[in-house]
Amino acid sequence: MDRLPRWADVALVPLVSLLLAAIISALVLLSIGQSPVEAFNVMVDGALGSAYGWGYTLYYTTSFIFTGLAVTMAFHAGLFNIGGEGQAQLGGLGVALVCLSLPWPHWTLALAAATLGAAVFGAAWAAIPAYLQAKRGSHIVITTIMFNYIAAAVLVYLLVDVLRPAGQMDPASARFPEGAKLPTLDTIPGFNLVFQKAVPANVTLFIALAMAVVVWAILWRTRLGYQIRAFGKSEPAARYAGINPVYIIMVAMLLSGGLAGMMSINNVMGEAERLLQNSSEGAGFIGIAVALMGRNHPIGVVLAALLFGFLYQGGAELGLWTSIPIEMRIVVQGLVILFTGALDVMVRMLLTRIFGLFRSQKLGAA
Amino acid sequence: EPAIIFDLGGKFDKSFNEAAFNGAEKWAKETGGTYKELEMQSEAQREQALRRLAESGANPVVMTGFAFGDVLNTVAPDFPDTKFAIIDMVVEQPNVKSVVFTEHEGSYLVGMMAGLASKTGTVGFIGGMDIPLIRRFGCGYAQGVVAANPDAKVVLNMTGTTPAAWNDPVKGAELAKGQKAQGADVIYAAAGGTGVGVLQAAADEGILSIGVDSNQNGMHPGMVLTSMLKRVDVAVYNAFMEGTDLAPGINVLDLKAEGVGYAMDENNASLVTPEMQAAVDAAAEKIKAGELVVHDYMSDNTCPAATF
Amino acid sequence: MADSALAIELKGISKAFGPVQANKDINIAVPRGTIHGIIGENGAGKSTLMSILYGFYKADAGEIFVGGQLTAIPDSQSAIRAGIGMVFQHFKLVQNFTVLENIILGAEEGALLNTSLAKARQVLADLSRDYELDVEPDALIEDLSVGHQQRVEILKALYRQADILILDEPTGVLTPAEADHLFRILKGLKDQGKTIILITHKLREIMEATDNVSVMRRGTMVATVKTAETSPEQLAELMVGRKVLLEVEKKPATPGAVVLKVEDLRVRDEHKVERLKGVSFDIRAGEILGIAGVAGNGQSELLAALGGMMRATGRITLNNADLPLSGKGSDGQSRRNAGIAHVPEDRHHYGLILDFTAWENVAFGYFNEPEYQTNALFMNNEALREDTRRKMEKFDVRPPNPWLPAKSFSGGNQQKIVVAREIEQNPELLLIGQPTRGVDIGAIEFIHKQIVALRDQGKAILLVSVELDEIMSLSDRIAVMFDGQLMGFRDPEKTDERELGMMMAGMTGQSPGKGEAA
Amino acid sequence: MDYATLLQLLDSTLRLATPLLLACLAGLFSERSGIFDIGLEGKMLAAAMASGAVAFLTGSVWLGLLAGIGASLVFALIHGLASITFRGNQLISGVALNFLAAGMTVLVAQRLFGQGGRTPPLSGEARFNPVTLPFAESLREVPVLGPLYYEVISGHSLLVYAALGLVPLSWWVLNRTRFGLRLRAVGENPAAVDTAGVSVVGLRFAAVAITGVLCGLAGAYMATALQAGFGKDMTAGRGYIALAALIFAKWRPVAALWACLLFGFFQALALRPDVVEAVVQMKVPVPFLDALPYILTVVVLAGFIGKAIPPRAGGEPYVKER
Ligand SMILES: Nc1ncnc2c1ncn2[C@@H]1O[C@H](COP(=O)(O)OP(=O)(O)OP(=O)(O)O)[C@@H](O)[C@H]1O
Ligand SMILES: Nc1ncnc2c1ncn2[C@@H]1O[C@H](COP(=O)(O)OP(=O)(O)OP(=O)(O)O)[C@@H](O)[C@H]1O
Ligand SMILES: [Mg+2]
Ligand SMILES: [Mg+2]
Repeated sequence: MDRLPRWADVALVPLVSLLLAAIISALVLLSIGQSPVEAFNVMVDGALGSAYGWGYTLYYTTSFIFTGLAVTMAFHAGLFNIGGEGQAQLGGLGVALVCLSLPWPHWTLALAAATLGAAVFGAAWAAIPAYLQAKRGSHIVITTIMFNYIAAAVLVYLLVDVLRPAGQMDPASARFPEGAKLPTLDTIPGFNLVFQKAVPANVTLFIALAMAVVVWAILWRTRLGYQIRAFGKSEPAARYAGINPVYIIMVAMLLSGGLAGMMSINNVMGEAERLLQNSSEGAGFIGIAVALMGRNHPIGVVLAALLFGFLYQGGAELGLWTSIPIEMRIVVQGLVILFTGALDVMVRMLLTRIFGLFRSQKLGAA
Repeated sequence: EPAIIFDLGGKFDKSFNEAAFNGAEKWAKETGGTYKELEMQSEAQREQALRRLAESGANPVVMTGFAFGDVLNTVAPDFPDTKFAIIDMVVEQPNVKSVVFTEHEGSYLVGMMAGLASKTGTVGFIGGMDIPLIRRFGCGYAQGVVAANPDAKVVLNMTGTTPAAWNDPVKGAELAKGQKAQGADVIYAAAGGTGVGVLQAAADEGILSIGVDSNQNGMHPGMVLTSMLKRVDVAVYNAFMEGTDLAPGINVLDLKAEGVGYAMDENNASLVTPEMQAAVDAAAEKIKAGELVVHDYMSDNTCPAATF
Repeated sequence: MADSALAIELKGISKAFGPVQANKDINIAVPRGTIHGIIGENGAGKSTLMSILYGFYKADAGEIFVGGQLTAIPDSQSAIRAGIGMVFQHFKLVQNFTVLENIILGAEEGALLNTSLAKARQVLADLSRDYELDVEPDALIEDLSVGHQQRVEILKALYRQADILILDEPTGVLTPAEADHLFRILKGLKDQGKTIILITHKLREIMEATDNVSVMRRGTMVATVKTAETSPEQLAELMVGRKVLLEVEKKPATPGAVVLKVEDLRVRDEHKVERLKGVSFDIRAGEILGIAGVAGNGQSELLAALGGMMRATGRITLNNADLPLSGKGSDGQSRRNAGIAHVPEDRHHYGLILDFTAWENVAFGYFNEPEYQTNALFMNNEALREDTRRKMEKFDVRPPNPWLPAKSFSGGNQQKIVVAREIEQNPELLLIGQPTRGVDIGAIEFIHKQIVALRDQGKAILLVSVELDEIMSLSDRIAVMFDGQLMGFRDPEKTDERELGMMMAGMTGQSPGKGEAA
Repeated sequence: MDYATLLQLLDSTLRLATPLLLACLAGLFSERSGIFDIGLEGKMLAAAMASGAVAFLTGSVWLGLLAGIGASLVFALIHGLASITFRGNQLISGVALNFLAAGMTVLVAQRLFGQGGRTPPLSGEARFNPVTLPFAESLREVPVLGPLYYEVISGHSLLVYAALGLVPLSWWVLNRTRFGLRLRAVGENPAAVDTAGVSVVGLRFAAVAITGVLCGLAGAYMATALQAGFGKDMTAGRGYIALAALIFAKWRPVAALWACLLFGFFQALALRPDVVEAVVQMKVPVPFLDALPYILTVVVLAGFIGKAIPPRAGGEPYVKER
C-alpha cells in the first residue's frame, strides 16, 4: 500500500474521520425525525454564540484536556488506559480531602495543594493496574475497567458513610471553604470584559494548557519521554536498549493517572465546590476520544478537547431547547471513537485510494 | 415563561417526576402557556441546568427533588430577580419557595389500607434511596399498618444509597420478590422509577402493591391496592399559576391541605371494601382535626413502629 | 502445451508488495518424483513464490500448472485440493492442541470430531510406519521438540494426501542429526513418488539432497540446472550475480590484553530450559572471536546475556571489572556504560524502532550520553541530529536524511545505521550478531571493513553468525557452539568447513586448534 | 440465615445470573476466536431496547426476541468489520460501540414512544412469563428438595432455562465439533487455520455473529423477562460484569456458569444487606458487595488464583505473513 503524505496522515485522516462521524450523526438525526441543520445551529449558538456558552464550552474543554492528555501519555507507552474515569473520581477525592482539611487562607495555596492531592490520588488509583501490568502481565485494559467500577463503589461508600455531613440527604461532601474558591473567568481581569456573568470556566483552564506543554516537553524533549515512546513502539527493542519496562509502565501510568486526577480541580474545586457522586461525568472516557482525535499529540488534544467541549455544551443545549435527547452527544462521541480509533485503517485506505487516483491522473497528464 | 427541572429518573417515571410533569401540563392546557423543561442526566449537571434556565429568562424555575437544595442555595443569590420553587427541600433564600409534604400522613393512610387488606399479616415497604425523607414514608406507613392490625409485621427494604436507587426497576422487582418470599402480600413502593419494577413484580407474583406520588392504580388494574398521592402536580401547578409573583417561604402541603392522600378509582374499586375505606377515611379526619398525630421520622430520626 | 510429466510448472509469475517487486516474471518447471532445490539470497523472493503456489498470496500475473493442468490457486484450500502441501519456515501449529487435533484441523470428516479423530489416528499410524515419521498422536505441540513439530507439519501435508511437498528452509532450526533424519524422510517420500520442493540457503544441502536446482536473484529466476552438473561455486555466482569473493582484506591480528572474560555463563529461557550450559572464553584487545554454529544452539542467548537483555549466572569481567549478570546493573544501559556495544541479530525486532526517525534511532540505547543532553532535564535533539548526519555520511547511508523514519530505509541501509551507531560509540567490546543478514554484497563489504577497522584500533569483537564463510573470513579465532556449549576453538587458518561442520553437529573435530579458553 | 431466605437468595441469583451468563457465553465465542469484545454491554443494551420496543409494538415477545437479536447482530457486525476486515483496534471498537448503543437506544426509544427513552410496560404475550416446571406444585411439600425445586428451580422464564442449556451446548460445540476445533484454533494461531485452507475471516465473523445472537438473548431477557420493558441504560454495567466473569472462568463454558452464578449471587446479596449482616455479624457496606466481582476479577488477573491466560491470538488482528 502506498503511504500517505505526512500532512495528510496528521491532519486529513482525523478530519475525514470527523466528517464521517458528522455525516452518520446527521443521518441519525434525520432518522429520528430531526433536522441536523437546526440541531447544529442550536449547538453552535448555545456553545459558541454567547459568553455564557463559551464559559461552559471552555469549562468542559478544560476537563477534556486533562483526560485526553492522560490517555495520550499512556498511549505513547503502548498502554490503553481506560481507567481515566476512576482515576478522575479518585482525584476528586484528593481535591475534597485537601480542600476540607484546612480553612484555606487564599485560593492559590488551596489550588497548589489540591492539584497535588488530585494528582497523587489519581496516580495512586492507576498504580495498582500499572503494577499488575508491569509485574504480572495482567491486561491493563481489563484491570482499569475493573478499577473504574471499584472507584465508583469506593466513592459511594465514602460519600454516603464518611464524607456526607450530618443532616444532608444527597451523597456529597460538605461544601469547600470560601478560601478554596477558584477564580472563574468572569473574575479575572481582562477576561471579565468578555465574561460578565458567572461562568464555570476557571483558572484551571490555564493549568490544563500548561499541562499540555508539559506533556509535550516530557514526551519529545526528555529522556524519560524518549524511553516511554520507544517502549510504546517496541517492547523487545526497548529491552535491548536497556529501558526498564517496569519503570516505564509505572511512570507512564502514574503520569497518566495523575493527569486524569487533575481534571478534578476543574470540576470538583472550580465548579461544584464539593465532591459529588460520579463527579467526572464520563470525562475519563471522553479522554479516549480526545486522544484519538488529537492523534496523541498535545496540540491535537487541546484542539480535540475544544471540539468535545463544544459538543458537550452544544449537546446540553440540544437537550434544553430541542426535543433531541441529550444522549445525542454520546452517539457522536461513540462515532468519533469508532472512526478515529477503530476504523482508522478504513479511512486511511480510502484516502490512499483517492491520492492514488490523483497521482495516476498526474502521471497520465504528464 | 416558567420552567421545570425534573430530577434523575426522568419525567416519565410514572411517579414523582411524572406528577410534576402532569401539573405543568395541566397548567399549560388551562392557560395555553408554554414552559421550558429539562431532565437531569447526572448529579454534576444540576448547577448548569439551574443557571441555564435562570439565564434564559425563565421565571419561575421549579425543581423537583431534595437534591437541588445545595446548588439552589448558591444559584438563587446570583439571580435575585428570578423566582425559584423547590419541592421536598427547604431552602432559605429570599427568592425561593420551598414546598414540602407531610408524606408520613399519606403513608399512614395507605399503611392502614395495607394492614386491612393483608391476609398474611405481613406487608412490605420498598424505599428508593435510603435518606430520612424516604424513612418518613416508611415510618408513617408502618404506623398505619400497626394501627389497622397490631399483630402485623412490616418488612422494610431500601433500594440503595445513591440517586441511582430512584431508577432501578430490576432491583425493585427482586426486592419485591424477596418480600413476597418473606410472606408479604401487600407492598408499598416509595422509590420513584424503581417502583415500576416493584409493582410489576407484585403483579407477576399475584400480590398487591401500593403506588406512590402519582395515581399508579392503573398500571396493573386490580393489582394495585391504592396509591399514596403526593400532589407534586398541585405544587407545580400552583407555582406556575403564581408565576413571577411566586411567594417565597416554606409551604407545607399536608393532609388537610390535600397535599397528600390516597387514590381511589375504578382500577382498585374491587380491592377496597367500603369498610376499609370508612376506616381509613375516619383516620384521615382525625389527622386533619389534629386528634391523631402521625410521628414524623424527620423530626427526631426515630420511628416508633419500625426500625430501619 | 504443458507437460504432464511435470508436477508443477509456473509461468510468468509476478508479485509486488508496494514498491518491492518480490517476484518478476518467474518461470520454473518441477518434474514429477524429484527433489527440486531453490536457492537465493535473503529477500530474493523464494518464500513469496512458494506462498503464491500454496495460495497464500495472490500473484499479480502468471499461470500455475499442476500435473499439466492449468490450475487456479486463489487460496490454500485450492492448493490442498490440487495435492500441494507446504511446511513453512515458521510452523503453523496450534501450540495447545494435540498432534492429532493439529493434523485434522481444516481436513475434518463431517461436522463432529470423533470420527475424524479416529480416522486420523489410523492414518497417522500408517504414515509413521511408512515414512519413519513417528510422533505421539496425543502429545501437545508445545511439549514437542522443534524436529518433532516439523514432522507434524509434514504429516499434516501427507494426511491431506499431498503429492507435492514444499519445505521452506526446513533445516534452519534443526540440529545436524535432525536435518539428516529429515533428508532421509524426504528421500523416502521421493521414492514413494512424491515431488518435493526444498528452499534452502545451504549449498551443501542442495548438493546432497536435490535432483535439480533453481537459483533466484532479486525477484527473478536466473537459472535452473541439474544438481549433478553444477558446483557450489557456480551456484554461488548465480545467486549473487558475480564472482563471490568473501575474503576480507585484513592484517594479522595483534592481540593485546584480555578485554572480556566469560566464565561458566549459564542462561535459562522463560520456560526454565537451560540454553547456555556453562560457557567460558575470553577475548583480547584487537581480536575478533567468531562464534559458529547452527541457529538456536545458544548463540542468541550468549549475545543477549552479554548485552544485558537476559538474566544469567556465572561471571563476566570487562577489563578486569566484574559485570553483574542479574539485578541492578545488568541491563543494556549498564553494559553500554561499561563500554559494550551491541549490534543485535534481529535489527527489526531489537536494533531499531521502525517508526522512529533515523536520528531518534541513533540515540537508541545511548539516550543517556552526556553529549546528547542540553541540561539535566532536556535532551539536545539538535546535537543528536547533527551527529546522525555525520554518521550517516561516514557510513554511506542512503539517503543521508536524519528525518526519515527507519522503516523507509532498505534493509542494508538500516543495518548500516545500527552498525554506525554502535561502532561510533567507540566501545571496548563490540557484540555483533548476523552483521550482514539480508544485506547486499556492497554493504556486506563495507560492514566487514568497519569491523576489521575497529579491531585494528585495538578493540575486542565478538562476532556471531550462521554464515560459516563470514566467520571464516573475519575471525581471528573461531569457537563453535553446539547445544549451549562451546565445542572448541580453532584457528581459521588451520581449519576448514568440514571440521567446523562436524563440530557444529556436536562432534569434536579431529585436529586440535589453538586458542583454548584460559 | 434460614432456609427460606437462602432459597429466596438463590432464586434471585438465578434470575440475576442469567443475563450475565448469556453475555458471558457470548463473549466466550468471540474471544475464543481471537476477537476481544468489551462491547458486550452495548450489544445487550441495543438488544434490550429493540426487543422491548418490538414486543410492545407487535404484542409478540418472539418478534421482540428476534428484533433484539437483530439489533445486537448489527453491532456485532460493525465490531467485526472494524476488527476483522479493517484490522482496527478491538478494544477501541468495543468502547466506541458501547457509547453508540448507550446513545442510540435512548434516541430511538424516545423517538418511538416519547417516554424519556423508555418503552411502555409490556404485558401478557409481549413478555416471557414464568414457566412452572412439571410437578413443581405437587413436589412442593417434599422436605428440603421440594421447596428448592419449587422456589429456585421452577418458575423462571424460558430464557433462564435456555441460558442454562447453552452451557453444555457451548461446551459441546467448542470441544466436540469441527466448528469448535477451528474456532479455538483461530483464536490461538490464525495462521494455522489459514494455511490449513480455512478462512480466518469467515470463522471470526461466525464467532462474532454468535456473540451477537447470544448478547441479543441477554438483552431481550433483560427487557422482556426480567423486566417488562426497556429503560435507559438498563443493563447497568452487566456487560462488564460478564466480561469479568469470562476472565474469572478463564474462557471456559462450564466455569463461566459458576462464575456467573457467583456474581449473580453477589448481586442478590447486595440487595439484602440485612442478611449479610446477620450472617457475618458485621455491617458490610453495600458498595463493597457491588464491587466484589470486579475485585475478584482483578485478583484472578493478578494471577493469585491460577493464571488467566487469554487465547493467544486474542486482540491481534490477523495479518498474513510467513
Ligand atoms: N508481506 C509482505 N509485505 C511486503 N513486502 C514483502 C512481504 N513479504 C515479502 N516481502 C518482500 O518481498 C521480497 C521477497 O521476500 P521473500 O520473503 O520472498 O524472500 P526470500 O527469498 O524468501 O528471503 P529469505 O531467504 O530471507 O526467506 C523482500 O523484499 C521482502 O521484503
Ligand atoms: N515489508 C515491507 N513493507 C513495506 N516496505 C517495505 C517492506 N520491505 C521492504 N520495503 C521497502 O521497500 C524498499 C526496498 O526494500 P528492500 O529491502 O527490498 O531493498 P533492497 O533493494 O533489498 O535493499 P538492501 O539491499 O539495502 O536491503 C525500501 O524502501 C523498504 O523500506
Ligand atoms: Mg523466505
Ligand atoms: Mg533487502
